[in-house]
Amino acid sequence: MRLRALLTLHACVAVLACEKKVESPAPAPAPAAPQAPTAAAPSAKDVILLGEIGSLTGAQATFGVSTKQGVEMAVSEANASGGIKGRKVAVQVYDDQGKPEEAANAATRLIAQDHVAVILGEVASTNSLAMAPKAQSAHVPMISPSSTNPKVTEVGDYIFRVCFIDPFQGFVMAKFAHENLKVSKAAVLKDQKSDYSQGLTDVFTRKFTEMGGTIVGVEAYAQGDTDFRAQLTAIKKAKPDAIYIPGYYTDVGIIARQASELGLKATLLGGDGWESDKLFELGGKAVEGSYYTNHYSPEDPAPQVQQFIASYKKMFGAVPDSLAALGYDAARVAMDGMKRASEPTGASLRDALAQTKDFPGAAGTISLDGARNAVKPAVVLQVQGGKTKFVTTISP
Amino acid sequence: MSDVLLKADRASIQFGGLRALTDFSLEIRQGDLRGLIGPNGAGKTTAFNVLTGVYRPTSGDVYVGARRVNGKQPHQINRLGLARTFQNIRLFKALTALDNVRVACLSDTAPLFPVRDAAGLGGRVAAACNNYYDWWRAMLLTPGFQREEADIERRASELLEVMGLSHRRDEHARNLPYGEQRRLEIARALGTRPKVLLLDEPAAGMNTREKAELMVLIRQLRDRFGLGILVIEHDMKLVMGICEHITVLDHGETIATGDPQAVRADRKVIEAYLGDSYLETHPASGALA
Amino acid sequence: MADFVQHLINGLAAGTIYALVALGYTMVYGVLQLINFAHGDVMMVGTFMGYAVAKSLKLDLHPSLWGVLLVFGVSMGGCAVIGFLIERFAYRPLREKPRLTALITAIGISFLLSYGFQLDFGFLPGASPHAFPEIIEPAEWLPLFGGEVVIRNTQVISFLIALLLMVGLQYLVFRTRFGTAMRAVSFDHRVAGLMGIPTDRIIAGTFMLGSALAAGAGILYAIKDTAVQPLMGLYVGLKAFVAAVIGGIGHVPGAVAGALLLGLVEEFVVGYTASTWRDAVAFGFLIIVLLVRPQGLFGRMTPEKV
Amino acid sequence: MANAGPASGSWLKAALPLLVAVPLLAALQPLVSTMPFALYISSIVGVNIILAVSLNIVNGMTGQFSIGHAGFMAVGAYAAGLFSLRVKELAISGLPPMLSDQLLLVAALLVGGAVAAVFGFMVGLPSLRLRGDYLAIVTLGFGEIIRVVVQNTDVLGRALGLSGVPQRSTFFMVWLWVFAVVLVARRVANSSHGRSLWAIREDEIAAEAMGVNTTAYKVRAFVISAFFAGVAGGLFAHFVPILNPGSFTWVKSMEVVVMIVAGGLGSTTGAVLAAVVLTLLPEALRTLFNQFGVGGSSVDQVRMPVYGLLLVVLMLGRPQGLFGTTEVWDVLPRWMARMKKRLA
Repeated sequence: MRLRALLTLHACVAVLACEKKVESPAPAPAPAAPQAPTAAAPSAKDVILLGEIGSLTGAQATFGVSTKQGVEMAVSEANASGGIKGRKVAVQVYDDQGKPEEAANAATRLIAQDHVAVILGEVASTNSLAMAPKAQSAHVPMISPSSTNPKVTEVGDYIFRVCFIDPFQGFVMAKFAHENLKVSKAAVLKDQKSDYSQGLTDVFTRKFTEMGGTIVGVEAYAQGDTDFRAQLTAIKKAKPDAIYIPGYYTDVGIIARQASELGLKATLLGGDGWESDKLFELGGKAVEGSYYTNHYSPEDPAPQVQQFIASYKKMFGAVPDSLAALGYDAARVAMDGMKRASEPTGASLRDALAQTKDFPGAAGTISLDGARNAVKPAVVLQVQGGKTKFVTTISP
Repeated sequence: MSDVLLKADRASIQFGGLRALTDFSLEIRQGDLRGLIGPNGAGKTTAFNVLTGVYRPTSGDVYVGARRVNGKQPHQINRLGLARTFQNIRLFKALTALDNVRVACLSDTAPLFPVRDAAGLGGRVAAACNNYYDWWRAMLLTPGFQREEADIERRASELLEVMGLSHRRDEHARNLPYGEQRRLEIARALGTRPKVLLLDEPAAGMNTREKAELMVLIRQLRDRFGLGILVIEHDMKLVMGICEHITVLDHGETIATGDPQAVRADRKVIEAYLGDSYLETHPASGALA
Repeated sequence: MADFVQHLINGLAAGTIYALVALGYTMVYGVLQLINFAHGDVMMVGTFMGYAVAKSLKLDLHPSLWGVLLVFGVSMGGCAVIGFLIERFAYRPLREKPRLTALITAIGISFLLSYGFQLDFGFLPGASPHAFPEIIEPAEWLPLFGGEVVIRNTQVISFLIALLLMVGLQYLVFRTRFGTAMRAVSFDHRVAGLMGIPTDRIIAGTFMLGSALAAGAGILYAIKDTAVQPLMGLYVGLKAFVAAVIGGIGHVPGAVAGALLLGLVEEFVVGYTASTWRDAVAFGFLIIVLLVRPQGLFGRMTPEKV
Repeated sequence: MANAGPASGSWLKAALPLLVAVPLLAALQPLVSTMPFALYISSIVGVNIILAVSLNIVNGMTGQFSIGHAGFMAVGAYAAGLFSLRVKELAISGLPPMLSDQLLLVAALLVGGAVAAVFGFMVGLPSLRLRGDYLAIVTLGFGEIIRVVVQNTDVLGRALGLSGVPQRSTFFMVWLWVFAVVLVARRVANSSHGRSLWAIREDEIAAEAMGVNTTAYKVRAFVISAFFAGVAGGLFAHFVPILNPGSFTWVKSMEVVVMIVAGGLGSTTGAVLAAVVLTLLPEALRTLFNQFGVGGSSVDQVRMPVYGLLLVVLMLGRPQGLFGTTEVWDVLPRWMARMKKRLA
């Protein structure tokens, strides 16, 4: 029997081997990652390949899809204007189903199998953190369009991002609430299941108290819950002027309804997770008059923004949300770096990207600081009549 | 006069209001071959279940050897030397005949630590270690373990041979003919090294020839393994044939005990079996079987 | 004080929904000793049916009693059919097989429904939640503490409906011939069959009844929490099952009591202690109950036949 | 099958499989490690095999039904991960770094397994005393509770996840454990002790009457299963850069259940094959779809519903799964014979 057990083992290994053959288009296996940048691979000769990873399935699929469309548009524009140094640009997209291990897997694929020059993604910080070490150790630059957790770019010098980070976003809302809205007592309702929500909560509570406000209560829920009355009742007892809900639109809408149902008069505040038309469907009248911080506003008069919106409408027949804008920016920053770099891959691309300064992005002007984070203003939007209205811009 | 191996002392059990067994008493010594009879629903199998610990008696006591076993787990009672077969055959159908017996043959192997009191924490831990110790040896397939397994297999095949099932060794229990399944159950029961063997209608569904063989076989088992045997049986002929002593149950009550002749002559027994009308028509009774 | 009362009301409201779902679990378990894992997902399907009807009738814009009745009618009827189909084609063939096979099938169906409905192909709703139209004009009833505490008409209505259904069920089980048959089947469906009871029909009936109940519960749930999404069945289903076990599975009033209890416990744990532990409450409660009183608060242990 | 060896046992017989396996894996190691993607896939496959085979000890052989295997995987993953984080900087003196890393990894895996085993005991004891289907619910609940605990504990990285665990896992290590779990499963199954597990699955009351302490055996099987789930988690933690509660939901548990049901409850090799196929198939399809330009994501979308359907169809059509309780080598010869006949 033991011999046979061995045979099956053989079988498994065999399966793996041929599986590998099927999958890898490259004739020679890629050299062991660290030293040699993957530019050596033939597939990158005629065309420059960008890799993108996002969650195209699951509850927050809209994020992944918007980002993908933004990237696609940037690429097609680049090709229309003659590509980069005469070379066409293509993008290889993988779905990670919102799972970190799948994100890591996809990153490995893009590096080892598709030999991409740069990796774009992910939206969720957890998944970006799963990808980053792979990119770092393979010396493939990675640009996250919208992972706002500080840890992401701390992984290494090959990891960049084109969005602001949680501390800034939390600070912005705290500042806005305290100065513009004159809020003195705020409560927080955070999403226990999301790192993003945790991060914003920590920063907001800290900043808000520093500014002299008081946090009268922090309650938590878990993504996918539909009954928030217990938490809201507890919050109501604390009588806050405003409730900060750094969650995703899927929950926020329902929360808003139940809040108004329980007779909570406090203003609702949120972060970029609110960004989706679904918010208005789910929240209805209840979200009217709420504020949330975001990366950009379609109403921003800046030319590059309006031009972006126009062509996006032409291509996808919809007004782009901020994730589309960030995806667009990430791709363009990457290609801009390639234009400036001697070799559009590896270390030279990394250095070029690090130089990025005052790049006119759709979601604000991007300058990357020493920590490879974008330094850029955030906008505050208000929900009015079933759509968002630009209120103000707050700079670092 | 050898000492008592199994003793029921006025054991009774109730389900809700129903008194399934009332003041059931009996003693089994080495070499005894006793019968437990009674019409359907008389509580024979219930009596077995009380003896083997499937049910806990609501009053009265059951002793195996000198130990009082009320409320002990069936597997504990079995380890004390009491094995049984089932009226509705309960073999491990997907296992081979041999494996059915192997499971039974698996006695508690030499422990890693000697456990004096299993009550104390130390005892518990040691016991746990012993349990897993068996499995570690199984996983590592230590030579000692290999030997044990070999012995177990040898014993199992011997028992199969005794019960005339050697030719079925590697067949799945479910594929055996009815009679052989009954015999396999006995083989399995013997695997646990019992002192007392409880047979629940061992001859059910057998033809007269098989029954005759079985009678002989049961006697042989008793002598060969030095057992005390208690048999539930419907077939008067068989019971009267092999049992030196018979207990008769009706509606959970013991209505008669004694040697076959006495029981055969007992009015209550005849009533129970044939209804009292029989007596009026045959005043000269004692013509049972 | 006000918030305490408010919590009480919220807890009861939540418990009411659990109760309606738990009833279905308990009934099916009663007759088949099968945990109908798919029960919660049948509820979800029913809710989406109601959603479709309400949408197409634009009930949120011009609500009408008939419309509401239609919503309930369609979803409950539809689910009765689904329940029948599931029983007929998935469970009945396995009735004589080991219980495990039926359990696995149930889990399979649950998976198929809850994840099938997340596909965004064609008519399927997709993963993200939808706002459920306000088919009953939400209004506040009897404001206490000067409007501090809010009791919604919807909450009261669903509470009454739940009680009504429970009493009806109790009557059905203990006063009608169908109920007698049900109990006979639950005792031993083979013997019941021999006694000339149309076992299959009784079991099918039980499933349809349970599924219809679930659908009703689903609609009330959607009205209460204002949204429908494909995974709603999974969570509510599990909670309801826990409630049924706590109350003693197979025991009708027990299920309701367990459900209300669970609803309140969850509410107060979240309201007065760390809300971050919410999801652990139900199952922690379950494990404790299993440790202390495995047969549930009202259930009885039945000795296995030998 | 080796029901019992020759009368005189020998250590050779005990050690033989390892003597064959270790060199084999050592030989493959350098080959695979040059192909990062193959390495990743083989690791995932390996982990899934370990999960499937270990779960099969409880659900297949003993006939209980646990659907919270991911919970134990999570416990193992976090325990092992934390351990490795603590000893990250350490190195065993007098050993080449590579070797000392691997030894530390083994230590971490054992820690993960042990902790998971303890949890297995705590969850198993109450529910295994009760009727089968309670276990299903309790294990399911256990998974949920683990998730909540992780989200509330800073040391475990909360919702963001635990990152920075040294990525020490190697092809050799993963498949050595795969090999170990298969070997253990087979040896236990064939020993008289293992036969008692089958006996419990077949007829609990009869098993009791034959002196089998059914509760103890069930718990024991459960603990061992949990141990290997923990090891699998530990390995997972050492090749996935970040540990996140989202990786250990009950969906993961269900994947494993599907594997063993498809492979045949009770068949170790069946579990192995099913694990391999069900892990590689989506990957292969995704690659295929991507090459034909169809959105590979649709594969992942339909995966779950298809699993559900698979369970139902299997139960209705072929409840014994691919191999029932038999092993490949019991089936293959017969099957080949039939093929021959058909061809002739």
